[in-house]
Amino acid sequence: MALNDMHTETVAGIVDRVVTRYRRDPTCMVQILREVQEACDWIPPEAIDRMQVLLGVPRTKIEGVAGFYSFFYTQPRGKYRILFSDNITDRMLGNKAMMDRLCSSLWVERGKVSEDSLVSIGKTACTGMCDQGPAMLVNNYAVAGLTATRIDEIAELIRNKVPLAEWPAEYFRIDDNIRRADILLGSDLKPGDALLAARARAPSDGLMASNMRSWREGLPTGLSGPISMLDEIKRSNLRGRGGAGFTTALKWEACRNAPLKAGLQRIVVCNADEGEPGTFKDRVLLSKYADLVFEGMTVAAYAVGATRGFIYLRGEYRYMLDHLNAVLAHRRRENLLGNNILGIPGADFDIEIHVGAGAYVCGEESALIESLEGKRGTPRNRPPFPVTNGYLDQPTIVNNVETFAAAALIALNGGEWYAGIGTKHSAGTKILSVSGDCERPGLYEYPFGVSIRQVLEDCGALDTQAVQVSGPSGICVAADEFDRIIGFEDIPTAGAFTVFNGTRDMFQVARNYVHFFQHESCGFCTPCRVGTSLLKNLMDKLHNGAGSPYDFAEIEKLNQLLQSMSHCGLGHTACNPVLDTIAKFRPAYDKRMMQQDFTPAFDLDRALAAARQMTGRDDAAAHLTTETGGEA
Amino acid sequence: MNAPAKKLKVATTSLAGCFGCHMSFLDIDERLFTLLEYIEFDRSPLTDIKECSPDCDIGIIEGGLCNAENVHVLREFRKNCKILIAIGACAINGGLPAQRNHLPLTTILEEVYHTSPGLANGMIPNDPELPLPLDKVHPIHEVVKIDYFMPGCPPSGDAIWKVLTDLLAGREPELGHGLMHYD
Amino acid sequence: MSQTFMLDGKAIPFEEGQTIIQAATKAGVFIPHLCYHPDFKPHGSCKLCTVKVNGRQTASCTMRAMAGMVVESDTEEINAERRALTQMLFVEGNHFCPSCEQSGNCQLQATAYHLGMMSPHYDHFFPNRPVDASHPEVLLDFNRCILCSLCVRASRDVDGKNVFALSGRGITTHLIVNAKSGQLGDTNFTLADKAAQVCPVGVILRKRKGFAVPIGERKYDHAPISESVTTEGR
Amino acid sequence: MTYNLETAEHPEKLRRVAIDPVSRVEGHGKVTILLDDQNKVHQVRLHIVEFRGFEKFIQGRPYWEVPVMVQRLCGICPVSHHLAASKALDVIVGAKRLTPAAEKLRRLMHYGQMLQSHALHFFHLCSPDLLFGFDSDITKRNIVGVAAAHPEIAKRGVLLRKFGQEVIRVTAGKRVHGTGAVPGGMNKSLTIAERDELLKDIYHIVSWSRDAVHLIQKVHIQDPGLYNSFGIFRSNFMSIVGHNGDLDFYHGTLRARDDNGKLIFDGVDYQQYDKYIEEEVRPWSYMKFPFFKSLGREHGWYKVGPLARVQNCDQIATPFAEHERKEFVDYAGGSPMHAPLAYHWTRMIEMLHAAEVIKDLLHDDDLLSDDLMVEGERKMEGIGVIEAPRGTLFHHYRVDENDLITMANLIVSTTNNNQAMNEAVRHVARRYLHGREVTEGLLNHIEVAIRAFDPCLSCATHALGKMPLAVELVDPEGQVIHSLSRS
Repeated sequence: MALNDMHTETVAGIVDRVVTRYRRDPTCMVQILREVQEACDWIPPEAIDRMQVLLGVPRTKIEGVAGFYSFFYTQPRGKYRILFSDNITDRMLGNKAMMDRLCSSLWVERGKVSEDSLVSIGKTACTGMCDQGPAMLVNNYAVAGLTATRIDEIAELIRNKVPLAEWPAEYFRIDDNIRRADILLGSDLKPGDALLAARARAPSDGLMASNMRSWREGLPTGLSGPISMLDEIKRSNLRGRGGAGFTTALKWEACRNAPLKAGLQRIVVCNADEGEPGTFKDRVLLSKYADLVFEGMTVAAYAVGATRGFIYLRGEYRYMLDHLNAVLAHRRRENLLGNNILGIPGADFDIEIHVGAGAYVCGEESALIESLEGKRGTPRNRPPFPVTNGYLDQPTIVNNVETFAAAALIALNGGEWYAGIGTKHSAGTKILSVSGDCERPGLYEYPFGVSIRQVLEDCGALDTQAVQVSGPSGICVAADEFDRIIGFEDIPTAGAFTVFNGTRDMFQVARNYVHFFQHESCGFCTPCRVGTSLLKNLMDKLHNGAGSPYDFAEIEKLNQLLQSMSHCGLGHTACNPVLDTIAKFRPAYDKRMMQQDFTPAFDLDRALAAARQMTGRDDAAAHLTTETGGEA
Repeated sequence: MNAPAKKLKVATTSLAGCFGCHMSFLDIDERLFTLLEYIEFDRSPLTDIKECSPDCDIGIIEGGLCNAENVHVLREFRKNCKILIAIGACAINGGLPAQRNHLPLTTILEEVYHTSPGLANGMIPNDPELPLPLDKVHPIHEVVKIDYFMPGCPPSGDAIWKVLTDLLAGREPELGHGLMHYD
Repeated sequence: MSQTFMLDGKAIPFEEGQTIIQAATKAGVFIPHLCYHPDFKPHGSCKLCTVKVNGRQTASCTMRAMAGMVVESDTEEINAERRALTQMLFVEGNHFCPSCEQSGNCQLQATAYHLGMMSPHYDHFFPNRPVDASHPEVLLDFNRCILCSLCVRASRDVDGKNVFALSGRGITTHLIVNAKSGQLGDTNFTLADKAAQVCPVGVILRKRKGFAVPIGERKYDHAPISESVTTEGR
Repeated sequence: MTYNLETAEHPEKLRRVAIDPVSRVEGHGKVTILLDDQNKVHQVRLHIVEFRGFEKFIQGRPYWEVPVMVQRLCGICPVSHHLAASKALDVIVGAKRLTPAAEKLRRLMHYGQMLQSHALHFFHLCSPDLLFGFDSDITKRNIVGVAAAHPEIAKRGVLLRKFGQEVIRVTAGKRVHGTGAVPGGMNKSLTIAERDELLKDIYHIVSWSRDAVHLIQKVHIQDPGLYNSFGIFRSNFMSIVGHNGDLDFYHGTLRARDDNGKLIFDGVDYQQYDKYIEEEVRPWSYMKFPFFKSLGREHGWYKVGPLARVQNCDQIATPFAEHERKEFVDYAGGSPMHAPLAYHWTRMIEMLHAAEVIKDLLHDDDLLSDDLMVEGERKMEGIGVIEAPRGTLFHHYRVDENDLITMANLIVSTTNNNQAMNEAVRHVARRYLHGREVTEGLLNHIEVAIRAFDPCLSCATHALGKMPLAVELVDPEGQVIHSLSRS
């Protein structure tokens, strides 16, 4: 019996179980929906009925949230829900052939549910397996390194309705591919050491102060443990690793100094919503160095006086959830989490994991916080900023996985040590997620200041035409710029490093990224919601050979508008790939501009097809030429 | 405006429109006679010239594109007119006929020619004398480049007068409050 | 004593905590807007009210006024971008003004007039959005929804009903109704609700009253929307 | 009445000549003529080539939108559709009887339209043919040419139309596609200023209308050979007549006569129209062919419009127009006049009547009253009929309990004249083209015949086309592509 035609009672039973586990807390909406779907294969109306009652929220709120995240289904999607990663790297590795193969062997149309409502096959944004694509998600569990054989095996398993749990384990094996390790990927930190080091930096009265007395009572800098920890972070010149590069110490201090209303607490959030296509270093940090990351979070909590922590884990990394929970459990047993951590009075801190559900925009910190609160992931209006009014209006720091890992090492070895690594403006190391046209894709950790050329050499990239650094929202670097360096003073990055050799069409790269942004736009603000769709249509028009200088001008106008009017970074950067490729690979566009004069975006003759078919006519008058020519 | 050496040639047509914009054109009333000192009509429902002369200065197009013939006429105008003006809601966003756009054409034809009540004999019209319908009704700017737009359903005679006199005087046409209307 | 900031070269007084648009409106200066409404918490989604503050674009409905800030609003550059946003809203939905009963009272239309929008410019999306006529007193015509969420806020914050919400994402974002059937007729919505009064376009309509007001006496027939500030300001 | 020349026996051998588009008429139509090598005419058809699909997409829309939406089928007589729909919806909202103010305001609006539409048709569209001759210089054969040759006539035409348009504007808020009428009444009355503005000009309008009648009367009488026979055919005719048989454009009961003027039916409540009128489908035009059930397809077809109305009523309630009606009836000599060109004469008589009615209404203070709306017991179905400038217009709607339209059917004026126009066109073709070298001037004769009926092809193309098309398919070379037979 397929779960998706279970009786209401059973559905209600599932909902009861899940909702109770989450303390009937509506802020856990995303988690509740995820678990209900994992049990029911979709989110049936009866489930929403039940949640409405148990959570005491209007069904519009539940439906609004369910409708926002692309991994939630309010329509049956089959018992096996397959999503092929559609990053440009997956394309280059032939994901389309794989998808077509699976579709045809399972007799299912892409994007639709099979007639026996057993399986649905679709596409999704980059799943963070770029170094081992093509990849897919089966019921949100990652399967990488797809081959024709593997596809056929999977088709067989599905046909025989073999439960996912019984699929061969190696299907789900994900490689770390660490190619160059430095302080982070080379670290062998013993859990707790960083905290002990932090503690050792201060006399005990200060330790007490960190959480037992509010900061407003004031403590002279340098006296207390937390403050000396903050000082170390300051000395380290650590800057955020999520891409924006905000100075970590400033953020932490602002949060620590934020007035705290009675009954509220400070919050530490680890942003593991690694959604930028081409990035996958957080995946490895969490699967291999979870303790390092958690320890960094705990250090941060200690420094800012936070008592509650979250990891926002992107839905694509759902497969890591059990492992991460196990690590957390172990740290609790070791008193590295919980109350009076390591016996430090008042050092209370624990971490929960929230799993996302397919929404790139939730990588934006205020959208992430909305999602943590169980809402649609739309970026907030700012000010106020999260450091003063974040999670449930409490002072909140949101930092990248890599930032926390670095913080742990800073706690251990001190700020001076860290500041000594890298360049003057960019302290420390940066982990690059290298993928695309190279022999050795994977993780490369370098001290800041490494040149593009160096990285290309190390990863075995030949005849490189361009590198997309930091993903679609980053910058596209052409061959004549390969001596530029990775660093906040030149090319800042969240870590994506996608290599394109001379055979690649940079127009198609940009088009793929534009499709990505159109799919991920949250729809909140007009310019991004409509503009990304218009941009997509224009890129497709060029692709279809109907492009003329007119459309080119239109693209540039849209880019301008998106940058100036959009609500958040997604809209601001949505046109970067187009602007860059236009500036640096103009011929790729000129090639597409097949029309001299304005040409319709749609095929006029095809617009008559329905009427032709209905009338059985095929005479000359039953056709329309695309006057100015151009392939369809 | 002072009378020009050579009168401007103006062609007008109604594609998938109701002729309301042409009626509104006539609503410039007596000013029509003044206008005739500056322009002469070429192809237009008001004359018996059935094809655009190649040297038209201004083409005024009412109505959107709902069938193949509309597309041919629109292209004829674009080819023969220096300036093309879209007049009225239908030319600008499809107007009333475009309200069929959310329905698939096949469904409409099926309903009308096979399942609709009071039909003696069900068959889909297929005479070559009849232009085939497009699957959607399109505003004309989606198919050819349009130089100016006169919104309104129809734009008032005063609005049309304003735009035409602006053009004749070499000004960028502008409609202020009271003249600017989408209904 | 209240402080001031400069708006298009004019000194605008403001009180602590006022947003730019609030202060401007109070001072009788019109800034185009659709999702902003003086009675509700700013939303900042339509972006029509975008202004340049010290050279950087930002939504004037969410930006707090600060002493000495230099704000540009009524410039050709900004108005051109606002016009483009309006055109986007027109092609995104199905806005057939000629047969729309809100024509003449529609804030989107009036704003487009104000910005001199002669055509929607972009290719139309022509989405398929059926109407909801299930409620005895109210018709919902989603064809005209611009996702300003005023009805959402009114129903939630004033009526305490949560009749409306936004669902979907990106270009598929759409208004939903608080009933399992998805039908307004199955909700506790009434004509007296604040949410029934705030729609700036023609989505939430009182049934059987369309076209009761003659052309010439409709909200924006007498004066352009830019003159509405004087009333809103109070 | 024969279908002679409707369908050629051997189209494959024939040459095709097309008049496309038919100009100086309102809407999209074309005529195709098939000739043999001696230029003998074998087939003539007036095709309606456009469709809109109104009946389909109006389904699912709220009923109160209909009067405003449906008028956009036609920019020349929007008021007819606006009011016919409103009358149908009056029934649905249970407004059995409108307030006097509402009824009179609608009447004013409608007669204003009758005035502007008739003026437009006569002066702007047809006067070139009548004043210059059917095959006169094509470059002069238009309103511009008239303005040059007869500035005073042209100017009056423009001002007459202007006045009618102004009457519409003050009642509907707008000259073209306004909103005045709503189910159950009107949304505005006249201000004193609006009324007085119109009163200033009405007396000129009446006298100019009289002059117009006399102008066409003179033209007609001067050349009886042409005007009494051009495109002539005999047929039944139908219209609404007001109480005690008055000529009435806004409301009344259906009356039909045969070609000798004998009553076929009379006093018929139009809510019953479908019991009396049926529509035939023919394969080669989008436009249906209505006929009286009682007489059948062969003999039941009829004509509508001015020529029908003026000869169908017992009298006209306004003195000048009644006087002109008598003149016309006397000229016809007791039996009904069937000559298509007589449409022009009767059309001007109607214009005069419209002007007189407007004059009387403007002196009625009910126009200033704010008592404009009534409603009663809600119905699910309603039919509205009105005499549009071109003839009888039927609107038929069904509405569900949620107030959404579920069915719409329209029989527009021009459709009623479909067979009549084809008859006239064929007669002209036989008489003037047969065996002669086809020239532009000769082809204009065909158009002159069509124009006489003032066809509103735009109205006529509101439907997706309720009929299948050409049985025999002839390509431009005259080759038969294939043929279908009626099932």
